[in-house]
Amino acid sequence: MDMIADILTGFVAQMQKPTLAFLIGGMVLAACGSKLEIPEPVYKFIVFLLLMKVGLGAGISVREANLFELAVPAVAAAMVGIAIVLFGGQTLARLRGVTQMDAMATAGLFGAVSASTLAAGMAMLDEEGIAYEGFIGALYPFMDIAALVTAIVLARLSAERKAAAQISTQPGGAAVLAGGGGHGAGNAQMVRGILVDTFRSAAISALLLGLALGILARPDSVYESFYDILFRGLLSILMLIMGMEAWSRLSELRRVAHAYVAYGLLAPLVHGALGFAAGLLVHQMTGFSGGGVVLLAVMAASSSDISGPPTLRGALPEANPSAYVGTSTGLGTPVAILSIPLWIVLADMLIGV
Amino acid sequence: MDMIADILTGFVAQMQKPTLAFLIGGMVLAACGSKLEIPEPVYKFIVFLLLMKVGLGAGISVREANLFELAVPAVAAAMVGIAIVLFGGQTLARLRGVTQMDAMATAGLFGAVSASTLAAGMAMLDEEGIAYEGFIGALYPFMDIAALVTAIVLARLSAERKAAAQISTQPGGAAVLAGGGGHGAGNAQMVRGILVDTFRSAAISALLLGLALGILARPDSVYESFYDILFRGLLSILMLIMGMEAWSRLSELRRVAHAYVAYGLLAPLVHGALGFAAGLLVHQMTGFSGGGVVLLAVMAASSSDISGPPTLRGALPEANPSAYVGTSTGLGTPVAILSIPLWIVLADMLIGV
Amino acid sequence: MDMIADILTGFVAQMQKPTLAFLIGGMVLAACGSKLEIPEPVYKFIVFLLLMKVGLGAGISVREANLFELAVPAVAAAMVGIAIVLFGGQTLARLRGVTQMDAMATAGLFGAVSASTLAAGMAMLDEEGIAYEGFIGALYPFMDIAALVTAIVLARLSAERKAAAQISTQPGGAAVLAGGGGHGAGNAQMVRGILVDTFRSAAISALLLGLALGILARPDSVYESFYDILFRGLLSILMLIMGMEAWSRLSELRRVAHAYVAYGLLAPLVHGALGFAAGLLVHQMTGFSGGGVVLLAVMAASSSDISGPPTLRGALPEANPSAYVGTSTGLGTPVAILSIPLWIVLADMLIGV
Amino acid sequence: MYQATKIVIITERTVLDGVTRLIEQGGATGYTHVEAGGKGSRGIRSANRPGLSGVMANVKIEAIVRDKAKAEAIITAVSETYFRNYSGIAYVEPVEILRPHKFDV
Amino acid sequence: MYQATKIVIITERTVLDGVTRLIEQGGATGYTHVEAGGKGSRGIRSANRPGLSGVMANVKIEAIVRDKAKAEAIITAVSETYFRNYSGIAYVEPVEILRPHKFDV
Amino acid sequence: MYQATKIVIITERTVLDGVTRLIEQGGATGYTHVEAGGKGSRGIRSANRPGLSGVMANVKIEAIVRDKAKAEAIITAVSETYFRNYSGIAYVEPVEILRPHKFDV
Ligand SMILES: Nc1ncnc2c1ncn2[C@@H]1O[C@H](COP(=O)(O)O)[C@@H](O)[C@H]1O
Ligand SMILES: Nc1ncnc2c1ncn2[C@@H]1O[C@H](COP(=O)(O)O)[C@@H](O)[C@H]1O
Ligand SMILES: Nc1ncnc2c1ncn2[C@@H]1O[C@H](COP(=O)(O)O)[C@@H](O)[C@H]1O
Ligand code: NA
Ligand code: NA
Ligand code: NA
Repeated sequence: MDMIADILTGFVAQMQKPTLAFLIGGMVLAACGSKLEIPEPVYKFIVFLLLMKVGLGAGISVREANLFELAVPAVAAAMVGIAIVLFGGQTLARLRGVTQMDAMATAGLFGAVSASTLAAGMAMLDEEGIAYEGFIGALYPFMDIAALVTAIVLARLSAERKAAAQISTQPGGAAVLAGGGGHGAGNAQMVRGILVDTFRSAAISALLLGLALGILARPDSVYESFYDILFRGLLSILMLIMGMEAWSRLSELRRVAHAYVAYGLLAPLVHGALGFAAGLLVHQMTGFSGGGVVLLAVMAASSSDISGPPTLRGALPEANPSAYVGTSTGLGTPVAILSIPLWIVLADMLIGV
Repeated sequence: MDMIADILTGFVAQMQKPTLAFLIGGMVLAACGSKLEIPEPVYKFIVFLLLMKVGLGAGISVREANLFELAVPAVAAAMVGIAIVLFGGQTLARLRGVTQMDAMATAGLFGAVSASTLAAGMAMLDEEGIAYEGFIGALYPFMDIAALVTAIVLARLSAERKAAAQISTQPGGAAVLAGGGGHGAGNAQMVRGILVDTFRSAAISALLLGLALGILARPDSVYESFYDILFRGLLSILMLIMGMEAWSRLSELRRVAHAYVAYGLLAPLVHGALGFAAGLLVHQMTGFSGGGVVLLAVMAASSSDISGPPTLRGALPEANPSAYVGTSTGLGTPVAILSIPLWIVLADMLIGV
Repeated sequence: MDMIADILTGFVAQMQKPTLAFLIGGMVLAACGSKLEIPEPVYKFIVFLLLMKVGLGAGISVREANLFELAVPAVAAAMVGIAIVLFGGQTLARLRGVTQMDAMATAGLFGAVSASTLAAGMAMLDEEGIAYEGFIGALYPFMDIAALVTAIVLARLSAERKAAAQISTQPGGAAVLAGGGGHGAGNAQMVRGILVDTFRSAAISALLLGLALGILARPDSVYESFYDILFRGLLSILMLIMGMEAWSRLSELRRVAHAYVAYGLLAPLVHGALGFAAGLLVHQMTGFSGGGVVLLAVMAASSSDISGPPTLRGALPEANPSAYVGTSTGLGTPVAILSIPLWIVLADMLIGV
Repeated sequence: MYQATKIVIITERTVLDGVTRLIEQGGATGYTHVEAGGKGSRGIRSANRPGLSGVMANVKIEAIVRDKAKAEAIITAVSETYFRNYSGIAYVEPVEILRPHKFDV
Repeated sequence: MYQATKIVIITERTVLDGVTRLIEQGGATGYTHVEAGGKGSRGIRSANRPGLSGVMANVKIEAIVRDKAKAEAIITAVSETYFRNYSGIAYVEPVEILRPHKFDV
Repeated sequence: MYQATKIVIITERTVLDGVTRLIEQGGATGYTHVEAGGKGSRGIRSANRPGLSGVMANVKIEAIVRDKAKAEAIITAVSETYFRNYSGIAYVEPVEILRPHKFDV
């Protein structure tokens, strides 16, 4: 009982923290039909600045980190990304009204990572004065890319299997693949194509740029005097946008199966728990901090909102974007952000932060 | 004589203050035909940040304010907004070449409030080190909404009276109402529709969001480390934009009656005096600060530049936007901003600041 | 040998400095095909803020500067601008595949000044703690305008001479001048038209606005608390954009003569040396600082990237923009930025900084 | 290829929602709109610098309907509802489409 | 003035590159595109608020070709390649051009 | 419905003012323009990423005139004045309008 009371008290106090309050504020605005708009170029720029801040910060820390302390959580992050996709693809595809293709696309998006949610997690740890490894941002691409590649490869393979089955039964049929072209030219080449696309996406390339500059150049002064200073304020605006966006995407879900609503509400919690468990393991092995465990859970709970959707739209054109974008942006992201305090309280209780 | 000299000296010194200097700089640039442009998305974002700063600041202060100290100036603000519309509608509609509809739309815009002008007033008081009530921003919606609703309701009622008169004299005529539809369905419903529209407008909803977050959440740290810090700099850019905009809207006035020029030049001073007087009254009743009196005058003198025009365009389609937008943006706003020092000097002389 | 080693060591260390590292990062991103984009409105706003910072800073300093110390480098800057155009027009026009018109347009762009490159120079001097005259930004328009006007006048005159020759040999031919119109109406008027166009261009008018406000108003507090603070961070983003832009413009050069590649690579160094020499002269005459000499070299080495191209496109429509924009943005600008450390090392060796 | 009619309406951005409602009520299966600037009897309007309030921006709206009579009914309705108080023009063009079912209600 | 045919394709912005490749392969000498919003069978899409990811934005692509058969071949190819999985419409219009050589490959 | 002619000009954004001046001089009562990207003989131009200087952006300008001869005169004038040195295309299309007085000077 005490534990639940503790969690509840902590939770309520967290809702007043700027990060969550701005998210909720955005949802309320959209629900009231407000005409407030943050222009798209401004939104893109804010996301870019946050990604650079996360990347630069991680890069600067990586310089001093030792390889083992880095490699273990990186492997764990990739594993969690893959596990989410395997598990999500299985569960979701079994539910009524969900095609195999749509299930994999949705699971891919939920396995991938949202930079905004991760940034919100960092800001909330900072507010609480909880320490975490500086290099945490460097784990982002491992989980993100692993999840997207797994989802796309599995979806394409199953589509090819289905097409092959149809060809053998319906003589004369042709397996036409829209758009991308050449997906049949060998799995290695397919994986290579997906990897190239993912690395070129706006979010991953901004993060990797920040990482590279942090490691190779000496951006410490501009990082501290600009990126880090603007971080909290820009994040508050981003939370507002995500709240408005979530509300307006919810309506997309009316046109798809109910299964998506259940998945969008529960998956962030299940995935977060998986990430949390992986974090505890890493904590045992390398002394990974409590804050680090929280952020691994936050990454796992989050679903990609910027780079994931266009990557999936290009690679899995048969999947319905209303289903996966609606589930992820409309439900997954707000649930993931609102559950950040949960992981903080949990980590505090289990290993202290 | 001494008093006039004092006012003049104060005035000249004020022109060198960044806020006014950037406004004048913008007008000079536009007059010289400069191709400098601040992109629209950037402009919208700056306005949003200023509104949030005003709203958050007010919300944080409201938490500690007592109800009476808040309610008295709020009622005064609403009264001033209504008085400006009643008086302005009367005066302007009598002048040559001004229709009843255009008169009400223009008076509505001048009764409403400009966030930029209010922010300029705050910045100038800050520069002078003059204190004002933190909750002042919370008065904005009272004056703004009271003025817009009064203007629209009066204009619609008079249009309906006219239409009714025509129908009774010209049998067979039909009173077609463009756009909105259903304005005839009872006044209560009409007022409700206008209120909903006004609350949903970008400016009012950003301000109310800031207010709500300031009151209900704990945004103090992000307010101080971001919104408040960027305030002065962003305001300087906004003043530049308003100066350029004022100059380029002036040309619209060439196509409308001379009466608008007179109104645009004099109304801000008359309205400001009205607001000042109301402020003095509140000062007597609740000990409202001299800075607060100045800001009430500034709000009254200002005319709405962002949310007002589209609200009026939607609710009063028969009114000519060149007339009301030209008068307000081209003349009203620069005059209101340039006269801020006047209220400061006056307040200093009359009640000390 | 020691000198070369010194230069090399200094050079390598400089590449790690944020300014250059972000430029190189941008080029690498574009080369990898990254889809990262900084939206155009954001880019325009960043350039505006940098120009205001340079202008305001110069204006504030000009207030205290004495006329002689200001006039000598201003004359030198204008002379350097003119010399670059005369020399460049001669050299380039002689090379294979380069028309007289294209040569003058390209030389005009390289004679003109890039605000971003100048800002990068200032940031790098700041990083090194090297002092320079605060009014340096005021020299920008002298070099920039002198170069553009010289290039356009010479190109127009030579085009008219050619047209006149054709008319006298081909009776019946008509000298049609596209667009601008009235170029034949006397050289004085032509120069006046070009000057007006240049002063109205976005970059020059933002810089002059900053200068005027710095001299006439009292923007010191907003300069320090906003423009100056954001300077370094915004510059880092601008360098990223310029790097991406440079790479993507390089491809334009494939369609024009090889001569442009040679010019784009070498001209910044030759022009920088010319500016450096002029700076040394000014140093002898007025005690101009070592940092000032460096910045004169940087301005000379730079080529205009914002206002120059549209001005030239309007005034010299016959010139091929792929040639001059490609050469300047694709090669000239990155070479000029990357060679900034060279001038710092040189100045340190020759006169101490 | 099948005959169809394209309706084009250029008007103030503030009435975009109202106009598209009329288009849908008129039986079109969809519509497309782009931001526009322009000049007409009521002066210059701009998509890029619509003034601080956005009241001076234009939008160009297009809809394809199979039936020409329907097209005329829609632009007549738009004209009557909006063009007395809002600036704007409307016209129709013949087009040929590939997949007629896309445009049948 | 010379007869020619204008192809118009309105589809998801994410496939702009693929569609223009088909247009060029089909023998057009160029194309023009503008950002667009709209509504069709797959719901509202917007150029201004395409959602955080941009997946919900439209683009309108036009290309002029001299030969009507070529035009039909291009929009048929675009339809077959994209319109099963991506939302979009395509149509052609007759136009008259001034400088025919601009549109000959 | 009344017959009229729509002129379309796609060219460099830098000459928008000059082209619209020719359109007005040619007797059109108005015009509409939208930002555009595209590709032609002079390479790719983009409305969104026109390069730092904006020199590489396109604009699409439309004007409706009642008289076809007038339309041809306008695009001939635009072609002759600009298309030697600036990239661009121009064409005309037949349209039907509702309120003919809007298009009479
Ligand atoms: N003749 C025309 N050709 C093309 N567009 C026009 C024409 N006349 C008006 N327009 C467009 O319609 C808008 C409103 O026109 P108006 O109602 O005449 O002010 C203008 O801003 C233009 O965008
Ligand atoms: N009848 C129509 N008229 C004009 N544009 C349409 C029409 N139907 C669809 N569109 C456009 O094509 C896009 C895709 O349509 P759809 O594939 O039906 O979702 C829509 O977003 C609209 O921009
Ligand atoms: N065949 C075409 N169809 C449609 N638009 C074209 C075509 N050719 C050229 N354009 C447009 O006209 C612009 C200039 O063309 P150009 O002068 O050939 O470089 C291009 O950027 C395109 O936007
Ligand atoms: Na995840
Ligand atoms: Na007012
Ligand atoms: Na130069």
